[in-house]
Amino acid sequence: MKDPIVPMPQVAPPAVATAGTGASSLPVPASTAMQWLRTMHLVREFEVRCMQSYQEKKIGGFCHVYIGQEAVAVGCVAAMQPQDPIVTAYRDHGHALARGMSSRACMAEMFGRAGGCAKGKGGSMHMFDRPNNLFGGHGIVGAQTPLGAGLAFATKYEDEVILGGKSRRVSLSFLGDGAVNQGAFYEAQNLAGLLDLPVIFIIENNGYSMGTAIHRGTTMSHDICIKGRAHGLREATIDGMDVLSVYRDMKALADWCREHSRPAIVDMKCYRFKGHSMSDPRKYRTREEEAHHESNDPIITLERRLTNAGVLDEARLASMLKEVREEVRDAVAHANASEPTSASELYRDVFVEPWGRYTGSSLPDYMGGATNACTFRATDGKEGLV
Amino acid sequence: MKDPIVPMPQVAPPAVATAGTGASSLPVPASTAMQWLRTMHLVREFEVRCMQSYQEKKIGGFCHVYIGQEAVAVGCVAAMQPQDPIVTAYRDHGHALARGMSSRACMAEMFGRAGGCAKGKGGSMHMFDRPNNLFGGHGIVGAQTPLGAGLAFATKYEDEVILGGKSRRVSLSFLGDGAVNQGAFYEAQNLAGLLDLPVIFIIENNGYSMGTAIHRGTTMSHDICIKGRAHGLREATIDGMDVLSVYRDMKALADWCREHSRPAIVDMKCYRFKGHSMSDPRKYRTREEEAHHESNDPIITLERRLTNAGVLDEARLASMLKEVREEVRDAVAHANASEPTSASELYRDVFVEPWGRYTGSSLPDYMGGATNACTFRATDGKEGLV
Amino acid sequence: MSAVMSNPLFREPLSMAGAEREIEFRDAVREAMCEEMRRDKRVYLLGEEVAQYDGAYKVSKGMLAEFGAARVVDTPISESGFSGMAIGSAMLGLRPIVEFMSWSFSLVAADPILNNAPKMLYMSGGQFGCPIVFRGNDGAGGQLGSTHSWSVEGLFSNVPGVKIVIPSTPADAKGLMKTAIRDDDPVFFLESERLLSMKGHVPEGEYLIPFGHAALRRQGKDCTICSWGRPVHFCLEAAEILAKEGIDCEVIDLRTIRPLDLPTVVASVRKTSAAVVVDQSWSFASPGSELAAQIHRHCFDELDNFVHRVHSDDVPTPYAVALEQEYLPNVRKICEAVRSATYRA
Amino acid sequence: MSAVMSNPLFREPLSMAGAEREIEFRDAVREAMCEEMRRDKRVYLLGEEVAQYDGAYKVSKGMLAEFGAARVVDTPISESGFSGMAIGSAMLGLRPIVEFMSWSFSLVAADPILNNAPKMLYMSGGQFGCPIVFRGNDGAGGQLGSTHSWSVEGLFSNVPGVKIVIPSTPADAKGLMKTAIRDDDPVFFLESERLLSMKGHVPEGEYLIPFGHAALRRQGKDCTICSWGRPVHFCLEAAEILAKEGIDCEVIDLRTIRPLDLPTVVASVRKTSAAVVVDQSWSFASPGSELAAQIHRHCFDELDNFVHRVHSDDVPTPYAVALEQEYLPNVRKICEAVRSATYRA
Ligand SMILES: Cc1ncc(C[n+]2csc(CCOP(=O)(O)OP(=O)(O)O)c2C)c(N)n1
Ligand SMILES: Cc1ncc(C[n+]2csc(CCOP(=O)(O)OP(=O)(O)O)c2C)c(N)n1
Ligand SMILES: [Mg+2]
Ligand SMILES: [Mg+2]
Repeated sequence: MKDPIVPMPQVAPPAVATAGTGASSLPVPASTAMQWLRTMHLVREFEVRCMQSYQEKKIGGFCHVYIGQEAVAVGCVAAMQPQDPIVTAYRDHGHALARGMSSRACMAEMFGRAGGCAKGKGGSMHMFDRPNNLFGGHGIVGAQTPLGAGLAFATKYEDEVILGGKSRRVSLSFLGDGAVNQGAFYEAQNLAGLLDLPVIFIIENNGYSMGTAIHRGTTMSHDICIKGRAHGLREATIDGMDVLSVYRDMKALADWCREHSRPAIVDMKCYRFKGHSMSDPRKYRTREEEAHHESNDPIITLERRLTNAGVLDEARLASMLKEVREEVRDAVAHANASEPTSASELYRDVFVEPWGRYTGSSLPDYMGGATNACTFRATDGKEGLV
Repeated sequence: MKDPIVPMPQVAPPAVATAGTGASSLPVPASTAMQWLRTMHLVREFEVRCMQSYQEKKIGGFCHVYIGQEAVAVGCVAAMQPQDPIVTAYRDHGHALARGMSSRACMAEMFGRAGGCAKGKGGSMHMFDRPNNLFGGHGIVGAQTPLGAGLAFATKYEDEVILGGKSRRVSLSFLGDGAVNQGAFYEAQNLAGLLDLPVIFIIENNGYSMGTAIHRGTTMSHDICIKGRAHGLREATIDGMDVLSVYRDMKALADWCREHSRPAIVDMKCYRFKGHSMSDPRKYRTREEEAHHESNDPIITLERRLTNAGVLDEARLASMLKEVREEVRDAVAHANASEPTSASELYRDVFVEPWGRYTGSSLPDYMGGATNACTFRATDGKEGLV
Repeated sequence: MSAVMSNPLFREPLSMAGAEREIEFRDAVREAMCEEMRRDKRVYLLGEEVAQYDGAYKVSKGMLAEFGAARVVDTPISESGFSGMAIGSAMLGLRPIVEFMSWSFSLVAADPILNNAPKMLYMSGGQFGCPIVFRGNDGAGGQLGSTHSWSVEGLFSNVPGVKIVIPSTPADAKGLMKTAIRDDDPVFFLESERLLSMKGHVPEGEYLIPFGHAALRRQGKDCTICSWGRPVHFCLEAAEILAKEGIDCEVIDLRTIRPLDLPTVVASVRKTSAAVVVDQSWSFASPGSELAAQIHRHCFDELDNFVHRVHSDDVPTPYAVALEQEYLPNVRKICEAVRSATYRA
Repeated sequence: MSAVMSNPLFREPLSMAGAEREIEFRDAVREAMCEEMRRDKRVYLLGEEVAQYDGAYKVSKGMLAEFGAARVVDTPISESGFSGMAIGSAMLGLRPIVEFMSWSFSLVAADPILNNAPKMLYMSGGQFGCPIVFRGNDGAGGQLGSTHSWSVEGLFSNVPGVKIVIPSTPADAKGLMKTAIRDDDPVFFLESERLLSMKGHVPEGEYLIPFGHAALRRQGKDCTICSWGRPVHFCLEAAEILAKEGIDCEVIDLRTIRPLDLPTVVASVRKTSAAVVVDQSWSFASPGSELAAQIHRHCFDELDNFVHRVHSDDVPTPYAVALEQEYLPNVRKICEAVRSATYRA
């Protein structure tokens, strides 16, 4: 995204089918759009290899792939600035890759290897990436929504209280449509509304939580934004199957939230093409319904658009796909080659400092290490004991 | 309430000041309205004596009085049928008395005596009354709202699944305006909406949760019903300072919920005249604000109305007050005379049957009593072991 | 996994039709629920995906078809809400079975399940009981990572007013589940992760297993090993290995943690003079620490060594497969503990 | 209540200005928070009624005036939401102090405080820590009834990744709170119900008390009594009574439950050969059972009797005053336990 971003039109762009031709018909620089296409392909390819690796028992536990929803993570990340914090649920590979985590670190994490982003201790559902401001991957449905409010609280606090300036970052908290029914989400929205927190709750509304169609689990599912309206949040309903829409609408919304330091809710309409996790026979929906949505594949939509705009041709696509496949193959190879997480990691990262910062001892076992030294000590008024 | 109830007019009744005269100006039989007045006085007097007894250290723990909100409990209970279950929060003396708990049992509970409704084990915040279908008194803010949904689930289930008829009871779940911010409330509303539960969530909106004015703790506080609207609930905003309004509007709402087996939310506008609990200096509001609301005392409002209607006069009021004072004085005397809960109660009511129903042993200590008898036994197909 | 079932000392039910039948743990749980739902209309099942999806782990497979949507109720992902709702319905007289897809998700429902269900009877002075069963997958072992691997008995068994059942075999699962459903108090029924697919003899007829009665899984004279749930199988494996080394272990499966069958344990330790407690929850302030303290108390004069304990390591659950295996109580750790407890290390 | 403070063996801080000053426990907690908020802008306080109302128990009195509404933040009654929010802010680098009006209300926040805060560092492979303090009123004693009387250490201490602090004196409260705030890991700071108004010497100067270092409150040779929080005072009272009977007790105040200062306890028990653990949480699977099991383990050869334990009774907390007093650990129960442990019953 080195090219300057062309400002988004405030009106809805023409639908893909009727879009004009030529690079100028695109609402963003061609190279940016091409970058997005590549990332979407990367996520898709990555997830396909995850499914394979899961079958091969290289990946364990629960594994939820993002196929079909690529436009959401890619478009949302593109609409934000790198210093804007992001937190999401367990269906998190797409967000991690879109945010810039290396596919090697991501795949190695899933393989449970030392080279993983969390040294193999987190796994598929818990992708964390500090340099890229990704605050997890969280397995408990809805739990990430108060965390998202907290990230916004912290950026606002840092900007205003510590730096003495104006709040200038916006946090994203992704959640599924099923997570809407967790009480924590309402508490988070209410807090965000009261405390003027710049956070956007993005409901990745793929219509199902596991086997439960949204209307079976959520009241008012035809107007899901009312859940935010009830807390005074700004709202947007966005076509999550079109990365250009996602980018444009999210950018506008994020700009508003940044400007006003206020929260928002997004009903991001999308569809997951695969099952909930690796062991889902998808009996709760018809193959026709799936086919209908698959015909609206966000990757193909973007490809068509770029082709119409004269930016993409068969050769370029082929080379992009080759590159992506190469990258993911390398990620798998790297993951395979990476050392299994060593047993010495078992007791590491439990505490920053097991006995606190003021003893010098650092044993992992609560039974060892303490000496009953003099318990009161004067300090020099700075840090720690003298 | 022996007299047949005159159907409520569907339009708002004329305000008290402009009400006509004569018993026919009342929307309910005069004896009913007089009964309500008596109950409201009973609650008021009861609470005054609670405050005294608390000062005298006869009552311990937390004690939250209902003064100012009497019209809510009395009007709501009147609008319901005796078999309609009710559950509420910790500010529960009013609901208990309105529902028919004897003032003796209620006061003795607060004194922690054997004669209390829960043998002194529950205390002020936990008033339970099985014969009167009062399912508590609950201390954890918001926790009673899923319970209320559950009561409705159970009545509907009993009526439909077990008895094979039509759902015919409506449950009431009272909560404070502060409880609106607990996630459990949203989960309860969503469940009620999805499962068609006949439950009415009555927000006793007295404007404060402890020292927090509603707008400081709750978004959209000018339109609190939106919290229910977000879950497809029917809604009503009711003047909780006028028992006739409460009765009329609640009756209409309950009838609708009963008819349709659907949930509703009520913004019941009221005011608590005293502090949150016994130790509240009420610095968070002005004496002017309090005076303003006190001038709208629900008891005086009803008295004025009854006087205008020619139903009440000084003598009758005096004799009613005397009777009420006598009843509460008797309740206090009874509570004082009641045995302190005996130590033998400590281990009672922990379990219905500590070792389960299939051993015969019933020791309170998990260390005793078990014998390692034959562990599998055939049964006769009815109950228990043979 | 079949060590228990093939063990000659495993107590078979009294002669009963179909005793030879082998079914999975999940089928045993389902059979118990179905039998009870047939005999008592007040019993119903609710939870996430229990109806149309047949249960995330297929425990409730087919139950919607048999009992209909009024009695097999799908819920949204609202553990706090639907737990509280079920408790309210139990107060009014229904007998709900609440499925937590995993007990790891019960933390969001900690208030209703710990503050309401176990205290209602007491707070109401005996007026309102709470006949309810909460059940679901418990413990680690499936590489589910830190948030999805709780052994909640480590937390919840501190609380009076609940009964806690942790069966280790399909047969026990059925008999204990039936007892749980008929019990008038709240019961937490913990189905150990990785056991659901275990097969075993389960009698077809109706039987109930009382709470607070341990099962003797193996007789021995040198050391008493106490456990419950999945680790019982590791204990039996370890006992076989140790037998070859000349250490003869008695293995006791407690089956319920509350109530706890101390008399059986104490009688055994008085005989063996050595004890090892194997508990897959974290060590600190766990059922394992309780049992160790109780054994010390009641066998103070008989013990030749302190009670040894095997737990999951005192760290969050790691994802990586080898780490998780090392983290859990396992055969190696149990063997080491027994050798140390019997001074054969 | 002043038994500790007037006890000659209570270790005074090194010479320090204002050591003679007596302030309340709540003031000591506030002083620690204020000192830390002055030196570090990342530290902020949030919770119900902490700002405009000065705190439900006046612990944060005046802090809004000094630090302003951005750093002393009133919240709605949304424990799960604001705990999670604070955790999120800690991941980003702030250092929140979260007040639970009572720890009894933390059950609705069990998931964020147990599943997020203590595991974030581990799950993220060391990337995101969680420097946060949760604090509030803990335990029974004020006739608050079953739902408002939790000793949450009984539940929460099972979980790795948190530090648990339970001070018994104002001086400890200050020093430990400062350590807690500077700690880079999540700390649960439990202020025992009924102690907030207790007065004691609290040095004015800055000092920190390290975690995992018990305080010897009384020296003795016949029996070691271990406790923490409010019951420490009952232990000291009991020790005086027992001294008159010729039983000389050593009283150890653990101060932190995690980490647990076992070496101090073990050294003492090796000397006295008798031990009583006094813990106001319920007995089953409690810190008390852990400590008892550990003492048995480490002092197996030295103990003359099993470790005796005094807890709150294994029932929900009753409201009635006499019942609640009987329910709690109290002087009578402690005396009985010591007499039994030392064979003088
Ligand atoms: C509190 C909690 N309850 C249940 C689960 C099990 N669970 C994991 S994902 C899921 C469905 C969530 O659906 P949704 O929020 O729509 O996200 P999607 O899978 O569609 O991305 C469930 C029930 C959980 N992880 N946490
Ligand atoms: C979960 C929980 N958090 C905090 C409290 C402490 N508390 C008791 S009452 C109360 C205020 C509730 O206000 P509201 O719901 O408006 O009811 P009101 O007192 O006005 O009747 C608070 C914060 C509690 N009991 N439970
Ligand atoms: Mg979904
Ligand atoms: Mg209120």
